[in-house]
Amino acid sequence: MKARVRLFARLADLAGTRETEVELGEGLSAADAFRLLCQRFPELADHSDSVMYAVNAEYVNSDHSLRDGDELALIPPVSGGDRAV
Amino acid sequence: MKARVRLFARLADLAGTRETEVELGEGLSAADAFRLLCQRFPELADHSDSVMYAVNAEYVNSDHSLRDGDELALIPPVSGGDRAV
Amino acid sequence: MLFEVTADPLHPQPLIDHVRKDESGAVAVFLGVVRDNSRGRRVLHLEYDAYPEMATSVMRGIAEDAMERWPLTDVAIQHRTGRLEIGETSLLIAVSSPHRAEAFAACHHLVDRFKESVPIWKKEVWEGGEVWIEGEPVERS
Amino acid sequence: MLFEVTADPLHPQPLIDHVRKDESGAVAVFLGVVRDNSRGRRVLHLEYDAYPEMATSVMRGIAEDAMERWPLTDVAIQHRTGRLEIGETSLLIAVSSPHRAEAFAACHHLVDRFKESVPIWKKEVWEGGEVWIEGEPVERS
Repeated sequence: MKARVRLFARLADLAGTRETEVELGEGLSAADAFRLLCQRFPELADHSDSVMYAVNAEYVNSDHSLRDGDELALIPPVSGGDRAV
Repeated sequence: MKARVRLFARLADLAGTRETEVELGEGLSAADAFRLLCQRFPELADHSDSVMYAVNAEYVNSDHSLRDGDELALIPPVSGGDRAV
Repeated sequence: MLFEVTADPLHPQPLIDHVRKDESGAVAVFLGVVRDNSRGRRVLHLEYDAYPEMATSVMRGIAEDAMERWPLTDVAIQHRTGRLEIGETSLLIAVSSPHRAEAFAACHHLVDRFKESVPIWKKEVWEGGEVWIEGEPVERS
Repeated sequence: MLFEVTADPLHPQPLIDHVRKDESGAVAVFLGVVRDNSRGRRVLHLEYDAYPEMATSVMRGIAEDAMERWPLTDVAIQHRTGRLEIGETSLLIAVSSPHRAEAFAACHHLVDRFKESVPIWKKEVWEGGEVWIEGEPVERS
């Protein structure tokens, strides 16, 4: 059982990749998957408070359970357009 | 002493002309000129309550005195763009 | 700033290019377009009459007021005259500013001010009739 | 409705043509354009990253909400990705409606919602440095 993981913007730069995978244990949540990724990419750990999760392109809570074949996206705070403008 | 008079939209249709002249007497106001024009173009008289006046392309009060060579415009209520939109 | 009354079709891109400056972060644009209905009647086309010299000077006045009221980078306004078909643009207003809130506020305000003060008149033509549309009389200044 | 994330330059005219219907009387358009300065620094250019599949689906969600809230005729949203120079358009939103008040209100609302929820990220590049700009974390749904 695996989930595909996509990383964007600062998180992709810190991990040095835009895409990876995690092995899914029983009832593994989005936040659990992030903690596993932090072992592989320690620079991500600083962002655990601000990261949001999407599964199959929809925002989910951090306790959302992952299923085989899911696409988990790690979403840093968004800034399209330009928040300041 | 004369003032050029410009008419627009409904008022131009009613008078059958977009431009005419009035002879200026001593201290003749914009409203006085309109009353003179109503003798020549009686259909204008119904619009004496809604007409506005501009002299030399600037809105003026109805008691504004006309001077030789002025351009008086009779301005029906405006509807550019589309007020309802 | 740019203010124009013209019988030619209106295009937003040149007006946007005109108002956008390097310090602009936002451009708000309004297009008034000819609807196929009005007051429950099917409209065939419109005709606009204008007092062009005065119209551009009133446009400049309301734009200068807006530039004083909000921190804008630029304003441009165009209105078309003559016969307009359904879907054609009668009024085009573009406002640029560093931030979006003032671009929206100023653009909306300019449309409102335009419709109550700029000497331009609309005639609606429908099957078997036509009428000059008159707004509320403006307060005399 | 039209929602797009693209690396190509954005042009308002096709988007306006897309949203305008014969019953539309007003089209409000917003352009977010690249400014030459940010937080007191001179910006050289920007780079936008996006999660395109999710971005278009979030755009559709906020547009459908707006269509329920206001009597609009149509909505279209585009955002550009990749490297953008000063003056280029990053965000384009066009809203059509029978009357102007709802076109302005919905367009402004959509820009606000866009900036807090659509998964797109901006990197500012200046002389000697660059940084990913991060908005406020969004409330988790």
